[in-house]
Amino acid sequence: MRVVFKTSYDRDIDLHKDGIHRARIAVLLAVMAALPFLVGTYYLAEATNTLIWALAGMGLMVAVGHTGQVSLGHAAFLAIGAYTDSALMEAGLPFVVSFPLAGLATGLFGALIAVPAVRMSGIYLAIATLAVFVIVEEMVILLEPVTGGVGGIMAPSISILGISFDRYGALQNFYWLVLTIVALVTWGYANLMRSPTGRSFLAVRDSEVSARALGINVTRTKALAFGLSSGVTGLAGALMGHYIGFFNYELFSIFISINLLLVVTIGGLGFIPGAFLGAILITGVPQLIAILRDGLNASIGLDLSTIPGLDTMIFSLILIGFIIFEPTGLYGRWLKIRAWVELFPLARRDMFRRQKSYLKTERMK
Amino acid sequence: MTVLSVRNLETFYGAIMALRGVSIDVDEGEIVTILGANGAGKTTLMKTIAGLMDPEKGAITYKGETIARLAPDRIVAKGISLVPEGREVFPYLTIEENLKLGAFTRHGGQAQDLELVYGYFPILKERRKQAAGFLSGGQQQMLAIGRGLMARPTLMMLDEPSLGLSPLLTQEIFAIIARLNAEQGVTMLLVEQNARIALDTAHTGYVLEMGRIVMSGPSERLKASDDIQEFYLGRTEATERGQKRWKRRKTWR
Amino acid sequence: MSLLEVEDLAVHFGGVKAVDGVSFSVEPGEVFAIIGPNGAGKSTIFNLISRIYDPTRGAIRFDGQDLTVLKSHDIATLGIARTFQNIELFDHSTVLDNLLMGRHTHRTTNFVQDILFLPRVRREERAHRHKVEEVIEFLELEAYREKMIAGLPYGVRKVVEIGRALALSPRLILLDEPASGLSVEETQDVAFWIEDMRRDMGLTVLMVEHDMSLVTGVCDRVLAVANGKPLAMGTPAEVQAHPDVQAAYLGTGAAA
Amino acid sequence: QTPGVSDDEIRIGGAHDLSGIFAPFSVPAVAAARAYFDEVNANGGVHGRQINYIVEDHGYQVPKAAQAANKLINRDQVFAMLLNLGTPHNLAMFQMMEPQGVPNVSPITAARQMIEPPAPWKFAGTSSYFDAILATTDYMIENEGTRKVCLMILPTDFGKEIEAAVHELANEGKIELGAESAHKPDESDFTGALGRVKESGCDTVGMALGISQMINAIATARKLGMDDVKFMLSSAGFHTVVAKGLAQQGVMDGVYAGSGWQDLEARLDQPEVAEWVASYKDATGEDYPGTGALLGHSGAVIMVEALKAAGPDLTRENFIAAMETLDFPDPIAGTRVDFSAEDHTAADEVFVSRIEDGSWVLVQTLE
Amino acid sequence: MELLQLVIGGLANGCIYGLVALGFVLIYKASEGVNFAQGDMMMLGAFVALGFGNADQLGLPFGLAVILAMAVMFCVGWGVERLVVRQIFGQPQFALVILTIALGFVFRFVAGSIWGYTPLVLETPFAGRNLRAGGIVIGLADLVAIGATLGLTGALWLFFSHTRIGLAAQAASQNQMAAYIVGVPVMRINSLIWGLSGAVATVAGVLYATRGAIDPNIGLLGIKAFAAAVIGGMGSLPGALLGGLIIGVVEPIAGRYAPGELAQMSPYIIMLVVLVLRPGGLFSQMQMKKV
Ligand SMILES: Nc1ncnc2c1ncn2[C@@H]1O[C@H](COP(=O)(O)OP(=O)(O)OP(=O)(O)O)[C@@H](O)[C@H]1O
Ligand SMILES: Nc1ncnc2c1ncn2[C@@H]1O[C@H](COP(=O)(O)OP(=O)(O)OP(=O)(O)O)[C@@H](O)[C@H]1O
Ligand SMILES: CC(C)C[C@H](N)C(=O)O
Ligand SMILES: [Mg+2]
Ligand SMILES: [Mg+2]
Repeated sequence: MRVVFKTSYDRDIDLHKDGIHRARIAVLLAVMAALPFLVGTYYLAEATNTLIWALAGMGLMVAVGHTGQVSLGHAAFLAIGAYTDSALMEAGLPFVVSFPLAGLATGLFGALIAVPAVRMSGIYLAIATLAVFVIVEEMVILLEPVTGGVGGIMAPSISILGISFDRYGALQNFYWLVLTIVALVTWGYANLMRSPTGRSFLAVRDSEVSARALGINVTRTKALAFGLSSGVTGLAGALMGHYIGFFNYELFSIFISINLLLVVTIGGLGFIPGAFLGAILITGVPQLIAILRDGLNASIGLDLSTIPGLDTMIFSLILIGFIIFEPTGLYGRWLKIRAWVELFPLARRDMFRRQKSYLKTERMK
Repeated sequence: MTVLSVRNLETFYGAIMALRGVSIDVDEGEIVTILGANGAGKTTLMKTIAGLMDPEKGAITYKGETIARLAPDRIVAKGISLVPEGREVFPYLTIEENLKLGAFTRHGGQAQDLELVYGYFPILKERRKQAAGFLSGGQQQMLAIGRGLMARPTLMMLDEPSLGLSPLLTQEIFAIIARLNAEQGVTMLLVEQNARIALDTAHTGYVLEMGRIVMSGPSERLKASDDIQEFYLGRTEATERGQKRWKRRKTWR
Repeated sequence: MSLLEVEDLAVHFGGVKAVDGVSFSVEPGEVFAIIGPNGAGKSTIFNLISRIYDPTRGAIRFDGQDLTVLKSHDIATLGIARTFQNIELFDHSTVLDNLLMGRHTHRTTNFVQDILFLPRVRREERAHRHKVEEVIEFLELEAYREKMIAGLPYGVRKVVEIGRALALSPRLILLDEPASGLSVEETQDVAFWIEDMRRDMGLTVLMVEHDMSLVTGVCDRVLAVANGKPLAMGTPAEVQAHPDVQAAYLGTGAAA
Repeated sequence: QTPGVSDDEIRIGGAHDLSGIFAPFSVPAVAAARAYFDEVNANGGVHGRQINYIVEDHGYQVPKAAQAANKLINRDQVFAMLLNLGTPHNLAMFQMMEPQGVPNVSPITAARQMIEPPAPWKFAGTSSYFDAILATTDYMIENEGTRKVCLMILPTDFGKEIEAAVHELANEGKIELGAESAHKPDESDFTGALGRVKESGCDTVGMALGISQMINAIATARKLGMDDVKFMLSSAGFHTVVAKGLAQQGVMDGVYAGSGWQDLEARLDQPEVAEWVASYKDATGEDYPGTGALLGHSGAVIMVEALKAAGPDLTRENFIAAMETLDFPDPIAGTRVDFSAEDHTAADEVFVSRIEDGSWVLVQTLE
Repeated sequence: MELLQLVIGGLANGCIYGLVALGFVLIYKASEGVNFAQGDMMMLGAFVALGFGNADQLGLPFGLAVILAMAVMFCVGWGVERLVVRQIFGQPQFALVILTIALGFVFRFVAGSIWGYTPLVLETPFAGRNLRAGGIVIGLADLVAIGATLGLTGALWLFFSHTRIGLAAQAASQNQMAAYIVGVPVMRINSLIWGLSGAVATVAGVLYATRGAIDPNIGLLGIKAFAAAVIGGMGSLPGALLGGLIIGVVEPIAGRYAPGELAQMSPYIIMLVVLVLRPGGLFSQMQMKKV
């Protein structure tokens, strides 16, 4: 195991615990930035899609992972982000203005509904947000002049300083745009988590009484977290709108909310990398299954696609497998693997065995 | 006769090894106490015996039967009951329901035992229809002990029974322990921070440090040991106010 | 003027009169203990001061300020920190983060600055960490700095609770049974810490404790309560000698 | 080099709902299309090329449909798309199909956007919901004395199309409009909406709900004694199970549907139909091919016919040109497939059917 | 009069929500877990009953078919706990949510593979039979739904409040470790409860099926039933029923009298209002922690 000697407080404050860590992030970023030169359209489009899901996942993560506010309504925030951005662009604003405004508007909306909702927790909040989702869905249908109603709208094409960032016209540029936004949000998110604001989120999640006793205004903290969460999700919604190009209210279905929950929990609740792992899983694995299925058909003539729904079923079994294997999320497993590698050859199998654990009621707050 | 024998027990929390080869013997009708500093592994030992945690290695035999890795409810059914650290009452059930659940593995004779427990702790009777979650810390501790008694165990394990109890109640609890042991022959395995009263009540003691047994013997002998006096009984000279603070190294380390 | 004044305080839960007409005042720099049988209402008095409960009647003043009109998160801002009898730490954070959370009232940055991590945030963060390291050193928690609370033994958690309260740099600290679950040796440490809090940090201490050796060792004055009502008040020796206190609380072997 | 075409293979793609709420349409459609392709492949394929139908499941989720399109077009390089389900899903995929002009054949949705605005690569299978309802309402005005129409719809594009058709007729003054109510896919009690229908005195209700919902709603109406109200369903309700289900509930009279194909049951005595039903049963183990199977089959037939007509030198241009020349009867659907450069809809007929004795009975065919 | 008619229809419909909600509450009461596959268990139960009862399938008498289906679904619930849910015992509740979302897909796949995706109609003796009394029409199926729901709610309530196992199940949900300490076989009780919820889901499924056709996706109803259970105060059996009834009654009344889109939103608006006023549901089971 590498031991880091801490010689100043900055060691703890910095985002990266040492130079190696920093270098790793830099390499990752460089590879991501060079991706358009390395892979073809299919993979580039999938990568873009995954990044957008990771962004939405980070949004939900703030609420679920850091303040313990479960939401089944985040599809509504995706919708608000997408429609606001499109409407503002239609009204003539450039993307660089409309995009942050879309995030801001969604964030404000989220914070607004969080104020009455902060007294709820767990499943109660989940259902309240579900109700909000349905109401937003109806509003989308009603506000036909802006949203196109049931018929839907085409997302406007993005151009910045005369350069096209259109998803279908200039996928590479669009990818870089998404990558930049995701990188910036990740950076901000990481900053948040090493700052007093981020710590107050964790405090509120683990013990509201203690948080109050330390002077943390629980209501405001929760509303802020929910607002940030919906704001980031709104940004993802705007990007998703541009990515798909055409959308109506059916894009933002309850299944999207559920998928987002899968992203944050399978990835690892409360860990930023978890949002990325979860997004890769949710967007990548179904594609992988499809590709393997085609491969089986082509190589040994075993045609699994004749069984309807098998792809989804296999994906579900993979989910079940993952959650049994690592109930606290993929990121936790990743940490264990890393510990094993770092300890090598000293690690013992029994060190990673799961000890029995027990739950207590969560009805006491 | 040895009712409980633990051999070379190793228990992990993930990668953390909390018990590093612990062996103890508890004889029938005996009161055995386990002393040890914070984080020594006392609670882990109790939980492993009770089946709440799985040991990685080692053997636990109770009346000649291997009980390691059995489900906890099966171990209770064999007559071992645990009063856990930190109360662990059922907060939404009434006090009476909590106590009745203590007798879950038994059939009959509950009413009489209920009165016995109420006799020990009158406040519980007064509050018996109230949810246990609103009791004060000490009252919850009484409830946890009462619940343990309701099982009428043959081996009773108590993890810091005096935690949060008033001095008066602490004395009472230990009196109850001694009486149950003397009158009904209940074997007791006791973890306690109040070493003085624990050693006064127990017949035998073990000292657990860093997951290992470092010392054992009859209580009288332990009480006489310098280390025990210094670290567990708090020789009075050392605590006098204004005295220079220094720590003597424990000789078994 | 007294730092904390409690006057005819009472709170009832349904039929239970948990606290029923308790008055006392704590002077600056004093170590004041509340003792009493289980269920006497000691923790409830703490909960009233930290505004977790609304009193049925009575007044609580801190430094002249009426606490009953404040919200529970305002209490810490005034400089009152507390620990909990049953340990209420942030289980899924490290010891260091728990202590840093104790610094919340001293932050001056807002969330936008935090997200951008402006130099000012870093500067403040360094100061917080400096203070927290002092606390860690004081309580000898170095070995546990990066450990998750969830895996710590009971005794260490008790100490972390004290540390989190100290990180707040309070004027008044409320300790609810700081020594319960600690060995004799560790209890002695607590005694020394309380001494130092008062002497070196200029803190006022209000504590609830059942360990009479600790109470007699460090307290200036003691209030004994039973059934929500005051029983006796005075120096530790006076209170211990009080026959009602002996009967209701200490029992025969009063020396313990 | 035409994408998806090699010397011995043609890759066709499709994004379907095989696990979501519209699986009742997609699953049999895909099964029927596959069965047909298997038959064609077994007989040597088209111009020596085997048809490889690559099927993706989007579970009625638009983002997954976009992913499916990305895979099919950019990775698998399919030649054309067949039987893509869902209006928003198709429209999302159009974004990627348009630049390459990937032909979209017989999408499973009768929304007008499938051929509007017109583009060479867009082809629809049957007449739109809109046209079907226009024609059916006309029929009902003529023959059933329909004067006032109420609407009970899901707010989806197909619900909206039905609404639009009825509104258009009302604007023309042919009918009066009564109460209109929108519903959710998970609603299961229609007493309230029917109360409004009753109050506004409609003699006919245009209905575009889920299948189970329609059975439920019509049965409830009969239960409430609304015996003289007629129900008009679109192709989405023109399903064998609706007839059977209503028979179980003891009600069926006065339920009409307008659609772009004919129900199978009455035509089982026709040899082609009987043969196909038997082979479908063999291939899938299902008792009876439903609406989805019928649509899937006719889509596959169109695809194969066009591939044949395009000749061995297959490009998208000559495929589209070939599509535009197709003109043949489809005995299974009971329609005539005829495309032209102006007309990108396969079958332009509208069939009005009525439930009698637990079966759909054709009452009129309109061009 | 019309209002009464609406209320009666709504009550019957609400009972079906309530029945599905009972399944949620059962599992919640025993483990504080939420089974997102509850709606799909209802769907599967309906299909199993159809498989036993319909003339073109096994063709058993209706009553027998339902009882057999309940037995089969008891085993399914029990088996799911034994084989899958147990693997994540003691893990954060979120794990169960993911697990059951995935299980829902598996159930749908199983039903689709066996019975196909085309809607099917369950043959019941009471379909289409109505009773009339003074201008009010009540479907026989509605009466059966109301009766079955009341009966089941009562029986389950008795089970939880008056039996040893019921009490033990509640104890297990509040503190698994303590329940084990007093000798409660927590896992075995969980299996039992999952089995029970499978059986209850079957009744709900059969009653749902009387109102139209069933296909593998009818489990979607579970979401609304879950909402019903939550606004009732998850963990309270009468609360679940009440929650179901509220949604059931609001739907037709709003459908009748509320303007336009408001009708569809109204159940959700009611949910929101209930939760804002009572953040723990109507029969709130939340308490402030004593510190
Ligand atoms: N959940 C856990 N995860 C990781 N490590 C743990 C966990 N629980 C306990 N430990 C570790 O196991 C060791 C033994 O802990 P245990 O609780 O048994 O001590 P103890 O002797 O009972 O202490 P105390 O007197 O404070 O109760 C400690 O070092 C502790 O850090
Ligand atoms: N929220 C509440 N609801 C109902 N009763 C309560 C509540 N809080 C406290 N009580 C009751 O008030 C009484 C006093 O409780 P408190 O916790 O203050 O006791 P304590 O003096 O701290 O006792 P201990 O020494 O056991 O901790 C107890 O009888 C308790 O049951
Ligand atoms: C298949 C049709 C009945 C409905 C169609 N899928 C739509 O979304 O519009
Ligand atoms: Mg311990
Ligand atoms: Mg207390």
